[in-house]
Amino acid sequence: MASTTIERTASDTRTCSYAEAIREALAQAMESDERVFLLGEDIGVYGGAFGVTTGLLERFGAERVRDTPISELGIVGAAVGAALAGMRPVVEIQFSDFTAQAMDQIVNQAAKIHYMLGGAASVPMVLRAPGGSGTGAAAQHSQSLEAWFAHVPGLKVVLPATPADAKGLLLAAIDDPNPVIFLEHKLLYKSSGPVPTEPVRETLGAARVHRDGDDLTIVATSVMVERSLQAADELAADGIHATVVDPRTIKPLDAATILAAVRRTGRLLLVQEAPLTGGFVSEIAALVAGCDALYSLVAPIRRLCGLDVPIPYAPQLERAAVPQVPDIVKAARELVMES
Amino acid sequence: MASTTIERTASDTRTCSYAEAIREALAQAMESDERVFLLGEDIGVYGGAFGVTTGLLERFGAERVRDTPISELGIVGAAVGAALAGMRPVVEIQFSDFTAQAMDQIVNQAAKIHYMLGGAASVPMVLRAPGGSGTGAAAQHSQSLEAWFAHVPGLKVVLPATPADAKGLLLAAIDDPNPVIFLEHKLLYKSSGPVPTEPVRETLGAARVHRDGDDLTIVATSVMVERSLQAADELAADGIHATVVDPRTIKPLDAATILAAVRRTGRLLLVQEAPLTGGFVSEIAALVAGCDALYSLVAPIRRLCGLDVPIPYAPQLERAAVPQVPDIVKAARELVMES
Amino acid sequence: MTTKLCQEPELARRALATMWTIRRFEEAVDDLFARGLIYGTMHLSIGQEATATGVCLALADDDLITSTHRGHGHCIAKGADLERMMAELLAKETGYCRGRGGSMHIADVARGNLGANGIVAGGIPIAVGAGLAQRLQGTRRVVASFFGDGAANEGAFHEAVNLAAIWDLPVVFVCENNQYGMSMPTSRAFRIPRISQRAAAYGIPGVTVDGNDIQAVYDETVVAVERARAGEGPTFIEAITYRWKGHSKSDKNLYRTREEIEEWKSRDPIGRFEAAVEAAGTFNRSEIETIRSSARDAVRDAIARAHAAPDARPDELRDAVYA
Amino acid sequence: MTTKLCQEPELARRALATMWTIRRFEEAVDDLFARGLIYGTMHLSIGQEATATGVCLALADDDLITSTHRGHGHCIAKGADLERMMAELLAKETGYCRGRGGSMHIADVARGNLGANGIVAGGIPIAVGAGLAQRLQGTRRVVASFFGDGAANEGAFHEAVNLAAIWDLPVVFVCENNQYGMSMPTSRAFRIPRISQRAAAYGIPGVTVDGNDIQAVYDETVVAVERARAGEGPTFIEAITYRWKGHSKSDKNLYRTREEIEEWKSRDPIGRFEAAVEAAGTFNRSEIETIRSSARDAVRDAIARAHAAPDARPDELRDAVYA
Ligand SMILES: Cc1ncc(C[n+]2csc(CCOP(=O)(O)OP(=O)(O)O)c2C)c(N)n1
Ligand SMILES: Cc1ncc(C[n+]2csc(CCOP(=O)(O)OP(=O)(O)O)c2C)c(N)n1
Ligand SMILES: [Mg+2]
Ligand SMILES: [Mg+2]
Repeated sequence: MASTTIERTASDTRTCSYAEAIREALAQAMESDERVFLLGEDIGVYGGAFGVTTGLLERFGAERVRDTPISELGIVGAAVGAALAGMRPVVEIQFSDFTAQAMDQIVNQAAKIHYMLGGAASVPMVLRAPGGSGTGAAAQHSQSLEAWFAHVPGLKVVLPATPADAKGLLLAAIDDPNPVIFLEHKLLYKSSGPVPTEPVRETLGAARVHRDGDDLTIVATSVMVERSLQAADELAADGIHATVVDPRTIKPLDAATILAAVRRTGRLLLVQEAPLTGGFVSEIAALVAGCDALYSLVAPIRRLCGLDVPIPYAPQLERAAVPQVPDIVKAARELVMES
Repeated sequence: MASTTIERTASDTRTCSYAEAIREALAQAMESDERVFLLGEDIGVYGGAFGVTTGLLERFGAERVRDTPISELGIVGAAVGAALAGMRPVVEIQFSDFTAQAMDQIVNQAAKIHYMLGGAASVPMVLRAPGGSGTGAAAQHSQSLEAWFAHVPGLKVVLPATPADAKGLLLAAIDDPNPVIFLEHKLLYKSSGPVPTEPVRETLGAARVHRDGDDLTIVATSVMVERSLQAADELAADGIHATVVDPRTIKPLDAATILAAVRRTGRLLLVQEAPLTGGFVSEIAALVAGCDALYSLVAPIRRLCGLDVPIPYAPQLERAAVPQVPDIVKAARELVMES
Repeated sequence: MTTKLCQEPELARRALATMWTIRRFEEAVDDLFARGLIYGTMHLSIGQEATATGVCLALADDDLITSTHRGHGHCIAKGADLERMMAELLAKETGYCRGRGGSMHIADVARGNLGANGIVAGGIPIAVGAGLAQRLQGTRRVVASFFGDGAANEGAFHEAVNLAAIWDLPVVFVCENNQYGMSMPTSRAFRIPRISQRAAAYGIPGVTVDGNDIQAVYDETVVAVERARAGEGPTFIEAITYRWKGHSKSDKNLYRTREEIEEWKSRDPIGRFEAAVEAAGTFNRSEIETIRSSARDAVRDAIARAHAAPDARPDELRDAVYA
Repeated sequence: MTTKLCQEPELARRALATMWTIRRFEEAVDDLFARGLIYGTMHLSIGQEATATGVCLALADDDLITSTHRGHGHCIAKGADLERMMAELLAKETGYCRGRGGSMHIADVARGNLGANGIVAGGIPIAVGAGLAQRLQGTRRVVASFFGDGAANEGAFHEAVNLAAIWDLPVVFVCENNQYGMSMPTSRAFRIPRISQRAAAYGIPGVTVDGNDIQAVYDETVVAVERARAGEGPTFIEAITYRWKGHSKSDKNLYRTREEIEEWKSRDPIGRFEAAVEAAGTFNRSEIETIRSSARDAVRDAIARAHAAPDARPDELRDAVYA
């Protein structure tokens, strides 16, 4: 699988958190490219709602680390205009739920300008926003909205699952000449892992195969990657061996890597936090069912997704609303046992 | 198929256009229920951007047929508040693309309030908006955004394809105690067909099987229903017999009817105008591939969708960007021939 | 002249009891949160009690409000049941939202509170719609919409206030200017000294009051409510106040000084009103003390009963997505 | 005092030529559309030529603009190539957008036009971002953002103007108040007599000018541009004007009277400026006639060349979704 052997320059690594990895990517991008600047609510002295930009104001000043009023549509629009005029803005939206406020600028402007103008202009910008549940923030602060953006031609959509991917994919997103929606996960900010010290870019559109196994393929994104890997460990103890693939970017999507894994394992479990109906993994199911990989299937494709409910506040309900490790284990086991 | 024998009281029909059928539903709902009122841009003396509300101002007055400034977020929010306070607002958004402006009130408010409040309040409102391409209005006025809404728990999503369905489903949507997104199609406004004179409700969540055939199942929505029926006629002349199913509401979705048809025909062609990636028909593919209907498939599931491009202006490009009758014929033929 | 709250025993009692209940309720929430007994996040309005209380005192029982993420005060001032509020924060089945909403979504529709809102400015268009419903239904009810200084820079604010203005709707816009939207001071978020100056952009009256002076808040609300009931349209009230606590649990207060916080604590709206009540001779120290302690007791009771209630039920997780 | 356009031959010529070119271009578009030779929809600015022209005369070549659905005038005034414009409307490969945008999306980035916009108010935040870019890049460029009266009720307007105001960005907000947003008269959409009164809500200067008086538009724009270049921040200019034609092809003009339209035709901005030029003795009748006919000829030529160009290519339909 080409995707696993992503080219990279030799580089030292250090262990740091997902939030730190993002911060480092921002800092390195700002250091090497004057056009890069940040804007968003409370990203300055407050360091952002989740502390991601802590310290950047001191390093880069208030012009390039620009606190804004609470005006998501205006902020994203300002990024679109700045990008059109030669800058490389990186917008932070405090919770991905508030992209709802800015959908016009994201979808009707940023995504379409390059095409609508016949290629005469482009909109190189990144919109960073945390999604997901698990912090008791309830229905308006816990959504996983990647499917909306993946459905919009002209956008790229990134969902980093590890600190290293967060850094490498964010650097690539900032370099990219297109609008990129970069969806972080609140629960991952404190997770840690090895991260290259140098500004090493990852490729947008290359999946990462985290683990190889012949019994089934699990495709998972964002926080579900780590949960799937934990589940895979448990399953392995039972003699069930899973391949675990993280697409990392759902647009562009590395279909080849997913299809190859499905062809090899014959079983597919799709895991996402977003509600089942109309979620992005349905697209993956449709891709598999739409080509000859279908014939490799020895069991129906299993989707394990968030329930079709708004995320509730109560911790026990919130947990039950989205897949947890035992749910993944159970679904995988059933998938393997039934067929 | 239960869905085809929708209960209805005997009723005279008359032939009228899709736009007239919608207007009649609005008028009958307003006549029988004082709580129903309309608000939107230019719905009064102008009659709406597509003439749907022509004449209603004269009949029901400016309080109940309420012209608004250009403030989509405010308008939809006002509908949410009015619904919470006991009214039954029906909002018109001039082009469904402008729901982007109102996403917060649609998704973060209307869709979630009932659940978030533990059932203590509900938001009975309808948002009508025309989608689709084919009028040369280009990328910001031609989108088919139903997948966004179908992915949001708490919303219902209706895509009427015929005048009769437009009327019956709109009446049901207005009666429904939930927020309903009612997506009309610009190209259908002038299409005509028999429509019950009485205010006969159709069921939200029941597909309509327009045609029966054993060789393949075509599932299509909105303007693609008529195109699929035309294609089915051509195919029949060639001896290929298609079942054509229109889900009519994609949320709730009548999966049973679709699955039964797939089990019977063994081949599935999904036709939608929206761009392929992340479109709603992917959900249908995932449903089929996720249950034993998978084993009935004699060929991969074929999706014939809009290209992953913003809708271009030039007529020849615009036409080529979304499925046309010959494309459906070709796809169906290939599907049947290949297997 | 409107009624002097500090001179009317009934109103003075309600005002004091409400403010103390808010204060004690939120202190309890702060404490429960710190002890890990409340989940999620919370936004405390300690220091802002006079605004919620003064506005709601001027409303009739069947008038409506929309509230914000910082909504405990509004909810209590509109007459909510403390036990059901606390049960909601404790994620209990008996909570206002059956544990599904938490602090940011408490509503009490029966008492006219259409809900807190996790979206900054999200409630403003909703208030306008509720006002439109009153007009269409021919009621004389008024809707008060609470929101912060930060909310006044959202597009939702702009569109909604304009709709209420052009349609003369019975809405009172109450901007609680606590001088920060999270870490953003109004001095950087606005190029105008008073947010109430924005009212003129919509052709409606706008006033700025000392939000820590319950009498001032009450007086302006009475005027606004009268206008609204008379069909003369909306009013914009800016109430200058201050939140003593951080924005939410994650706040390190790096954007303001300790001195500033202390300075504002010295303008405690409750202390000021107690002094006025005592000076007016309406209640003496011990009567005031009694009001204070019953507020404390009511909160304690509510906590105890809420704690004893059953937890929200995961098996009913899928209920009530649709009505 | 700023320059008197009607007395300066060079400026008077440019002003007249531009206004006539806009008029003739749009008359041609109207005609081609009626004859079924143009696809889609179009929004004509006939009657509003002085606004686009007056503003752009006050801009430097490398200043930027954002435009609207009613954008032909802005585009021409900023120096666009007529053939490429017309080619776009005719869905030709040689059009500004290779036939992918049509009337609502014409942009001419090389000449500083960042684009028409099919979304009401969609260009305003973009203009603010472009202004921010100038500031960050240390240029002295200014961005003028055109929008209609209707756009001033969108949230995007509110958020964007505030951002420009608090950051002192070099943006000139040009509200072309043609008195209707589609069928909605400003008298019903606003509760204020002058939209420029909204400027005060953001702490920036706001003026209202006769938008059919090119000198007045020019003068106010010169002042605003100077302020912007000096780093003193944005200005709001409301230009009162009128569109002679319907909103778009589907308009039956039911919301206004024939008398009103005729009355406004009598205030033709072009005729007024011609009279001023003649009165000033800058050009005589026949010189004016020459300017007029060269505008007509330029449009005719552009149409002929555009017609001859190759159609947009469906086989390249998937190109340029991504840069
Ligand atoms: C649309 C939206 N943007 C951002 C946030 C995050 N947020 C929550 S409260 C807040 C500050 C609100 O300030 P203000 O309106 O002044 O109210 P205060 O918190 O001061 O009471 C922010 C930025 C949000 N909840 N919703
Ligand atoms: C967000 C949005 N809402 C509605 C429309 C439909 N629409 C197009 S132009 C227009 C009227 C705009 O009025 P104004 O801003 O005054 O500009 P004018 O047409 O008068 O030049 C409307 C309602 C749109 N294109 N975009
Ligand atoms: Mg505040
Ligand atoms: Mg106008």
